[in-house]
Amino acid sequence: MSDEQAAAPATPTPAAAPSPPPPPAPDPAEVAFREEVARALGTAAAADTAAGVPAWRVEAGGLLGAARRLRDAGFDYLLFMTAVDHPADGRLELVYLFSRFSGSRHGALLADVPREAAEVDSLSGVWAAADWHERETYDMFGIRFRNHPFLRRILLDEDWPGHPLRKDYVDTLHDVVKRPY
Amino acid sequence: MELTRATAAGQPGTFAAPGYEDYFVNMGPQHPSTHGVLRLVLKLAGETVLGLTPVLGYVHRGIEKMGEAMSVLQFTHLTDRLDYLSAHINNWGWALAVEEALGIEVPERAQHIRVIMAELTRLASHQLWWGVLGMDLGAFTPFLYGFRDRERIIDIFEKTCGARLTMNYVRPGGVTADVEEDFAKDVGAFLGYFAPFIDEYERLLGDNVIFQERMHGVGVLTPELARSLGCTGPVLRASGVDYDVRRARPYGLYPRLAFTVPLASAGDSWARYQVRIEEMRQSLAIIRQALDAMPAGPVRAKLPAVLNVPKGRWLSRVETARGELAFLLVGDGSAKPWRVKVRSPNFSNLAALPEIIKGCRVADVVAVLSTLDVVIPCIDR
Amino acid sequence: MGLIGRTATAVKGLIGGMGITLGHYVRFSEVITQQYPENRETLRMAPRFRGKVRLLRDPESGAYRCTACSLCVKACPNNSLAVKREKDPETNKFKLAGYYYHFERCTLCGLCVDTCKFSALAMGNEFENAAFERGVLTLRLDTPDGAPQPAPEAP
Amino acid sequence: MDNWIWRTEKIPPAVTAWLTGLLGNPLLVDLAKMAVVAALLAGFVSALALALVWIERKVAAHVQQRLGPMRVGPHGLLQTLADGLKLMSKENITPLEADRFIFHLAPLLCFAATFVAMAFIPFAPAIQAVNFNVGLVFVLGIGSVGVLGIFAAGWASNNKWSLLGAMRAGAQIISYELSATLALISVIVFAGSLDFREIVASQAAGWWIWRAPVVGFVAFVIYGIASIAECNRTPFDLVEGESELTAGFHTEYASIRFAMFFLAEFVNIFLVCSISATVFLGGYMPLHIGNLEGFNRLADLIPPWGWFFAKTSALVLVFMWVRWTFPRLRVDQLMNFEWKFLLPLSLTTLAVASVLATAGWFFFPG
Repeated sequence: MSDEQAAAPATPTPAAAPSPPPPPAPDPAEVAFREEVARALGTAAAADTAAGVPAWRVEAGGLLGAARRLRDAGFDYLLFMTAVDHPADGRLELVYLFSRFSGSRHGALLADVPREAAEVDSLSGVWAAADWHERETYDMFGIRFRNHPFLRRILLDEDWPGHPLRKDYVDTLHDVVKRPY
Repeated sequence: MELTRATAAGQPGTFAAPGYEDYFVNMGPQHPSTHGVLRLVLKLAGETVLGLTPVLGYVHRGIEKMGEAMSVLQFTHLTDRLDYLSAHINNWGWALAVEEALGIEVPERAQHIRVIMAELTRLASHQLWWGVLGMDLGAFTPFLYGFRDRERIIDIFEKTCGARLTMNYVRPGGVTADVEEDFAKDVGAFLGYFAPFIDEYERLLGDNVIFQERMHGVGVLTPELARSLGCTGPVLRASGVDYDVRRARPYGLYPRLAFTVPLASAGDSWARYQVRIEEMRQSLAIIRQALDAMPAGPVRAKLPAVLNVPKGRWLSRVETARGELAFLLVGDGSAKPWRVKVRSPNFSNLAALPEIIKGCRVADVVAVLSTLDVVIPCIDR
Repeated sequence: MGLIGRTATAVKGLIGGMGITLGHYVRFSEVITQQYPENRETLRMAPRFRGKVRLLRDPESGAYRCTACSLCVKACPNNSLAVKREKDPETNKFKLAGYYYHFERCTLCGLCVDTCKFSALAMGNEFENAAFERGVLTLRLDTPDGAPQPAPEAP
Repeated sequence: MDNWIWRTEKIPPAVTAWLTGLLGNPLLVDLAKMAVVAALLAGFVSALALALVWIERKVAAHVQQRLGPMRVGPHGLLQTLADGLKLMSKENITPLEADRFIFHLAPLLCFAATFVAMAFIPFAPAIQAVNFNVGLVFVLGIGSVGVLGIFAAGWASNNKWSLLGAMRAGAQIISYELSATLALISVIVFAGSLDFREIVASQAAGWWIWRAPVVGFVAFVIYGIASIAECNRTPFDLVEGESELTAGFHTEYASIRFAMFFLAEFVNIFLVCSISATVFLGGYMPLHIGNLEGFNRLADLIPPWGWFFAKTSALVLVFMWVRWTFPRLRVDQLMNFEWKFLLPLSLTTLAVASVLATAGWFFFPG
């Protein structure tokens, strides 16, 4: 571990963080895609404003319905399903990345669940790919999925303490070297 | 994991006569042909496989957790350790995610180098796949021929990037360093050398009647199951679904390159074999085009000292030799990503194995696993 | 085509395969493997091969180029570098007092050499890095004679 | 076969005379002869096995464009010896719940079967340990004892993979013995006798492979395929399919017991090839072409056991060549190939052969 320097020598202070890229002029195909998904999802979903992947936020309970509507609208390809931990606002954000085998556009279906004892419907009925991805999300975040065919840990041992990808996870087994940034 | 009949088989009910005790055999985690540390719990009735349950996680290193503790530039070297047979393409995928997030423009020459390196990696990966497929079916010689040709590519990588397997060469903003001066000569020599050898591969294994018998009709993957499971890559294209990220969502130089995406429809091991052999020929054509049109110029874009990932969610999708690799990069404005999710192609392809292997023989498990061409570290991350 | 036709093509395929192996068997001088320990002297790695990191000296003054700015320490993903510095009384600037290298943690990714502004670091060509005990792998690189010494006291 | 140079028939009487001179009592002389022959045979076969292992590794190496063993001795000649010593120095492990007696018996069964069968092979006119008038049947019978060894090994090592290997071995070897025996019989029908010497004598006018019009060659090919299956070699090596059963029936064996299985396999190859050479290619008969006296005289210069080894090693090389080219069959394909293709073919060959033999429609009926 590098020792704590008293005062950093006169290295140039890092340049100001690059200003976020100017929002690209919305090309028609992108807009058309967003409308198509919005129409498919109906009123239950609200478009998310974050930069990057076009995303729609849904109630945790409405996930199964939204997934079925997407599936019928032709989105037959679930890239993956995972969760993002936001301990500050006390929520776990489920992210379902859907796309089409025929088209090139992808979108994200978001749902917020409480950080403790979260329980959501399993989408393995809609997309079989969700089966293993949900097992991994359970393994890493501790979110349970109702009527999932075989909900077990997929990567870690059955008796592994805790769920590693949560931000507040403390690894008791290995002395994880905390980086001195 | 306490192995009960339910947990192992995953499917309730037994096939054989009443009072017949299910016969479980562990193929792995230490087994000559599981391509890494993968344990398959086979439920057998004699030689016939009734059920198969993969047990994963033996090579889990927590790459996604490490991604949250490292800067964007440092995580690149971890992506080589995902699918160790397509290091360049993994690096490229991560570089695309970061470039999209930070809005970095990559110089033209770097785009050319990236395509050539990616296609060379795909070739090297398919050569290794072909050799190991031969060995899994009992013929040892193809393994040596596959590695003999792969060594030529690895030498090119060693000369250019300095490493043989963990390249860490393609970086956000371009590539680490310009190629060697005799890079064009070496790659040109390789293209000329390897073209006839694909035919030799065909003659040695493809035309062999024993090989054909072992491949035809074994492990049939229907297009519906493949779509639903999210299988991608040669496994999906062998079942007739025409989906290749290089065509569906072009990136880098691919829009300007002329190449066809090989397709088959049977969905069995023979179709997967044919698709990959044809892909090797296509890769040769792509490298030739990219090499001839390579311009001079810088190979790295000017990057700020600290790469802060702005707030938001970014996704990059690339086509590795095994399927679609996607990186989800969630930023919160600091130098370290808030969440990194790696979508592994092998994870979904392996999910198809328990369904397509029912009723096959023990020897077919090895054959089908070899044509699915899964790499275990990419599954376990 | 009938049984005869299928058998004929089958035999032709088998003979074709055997032709290839016979072809290689007959040309037994074409050998693709290297006899590793025997060819140790003639074996050369590529100039860019990323082996063990080493400090570079300034050709004129013979001193190490490293100015202990510890940019490389920040750049290393695996915490395998450590720099000790002390204030030089006269010039009142910081001087390198110890450059430690935990080789057992290094993944030879080359990021340190890449970020060093004073080109004071380079990666050697050694690929035989095995050791019998861990102590030998914690090195101090800025030794007078240039050969890395095991340094158990490294931070 | 008045081989005017190599008087091998004189050797046995010379030895007997020398021993009677030494020991006097005829009972002792017979015992001494048996001891000498047994020692010679055991020594020869072990050296042969070591040589075959080395040849196999060199053939594999050059087929795969590498050098093969090069370190122990010039061109790795002593490599197999080194392996043997290494195996002997290894610990002799017996798995915990293994069926101890059968576990120890299995390698002996395999090894003894091939060694006993080697006693009947005619290397030269008089150089043959034992000569039965039903030599061929006896050798085939002893050959099938090897299956018991494999079965016992698979069952006794208390390992699921070994059991799978043993089940496959049982099914495979028993089925392929059928077409092997039928192929041999379709030539015995021509030769008229089961004694190896008579078989070779009957080929004085010409080898059975071409002398019996088409039947000879077809029988030769069938016997070749069936004998590859009998030695459990690719494309039929399901018994110890490395990529499936890790090492099949001899997974749990270590040190000297593993060496026994290993050597038994190679001696088995030599045994099967020598039977094929004796029955189809005229054993120790030099190659005579009609009335080309000059050529025949030249051919006689090579000793009979020279001819025997030339033919047998040619066949062994073909075995090895096949092994390093073909992938492995699946169990059900193996069975289908034998029962639905090879057996009908060998039955028709036998029928045609017997018709040809009785009607005398073959070259030089004499």
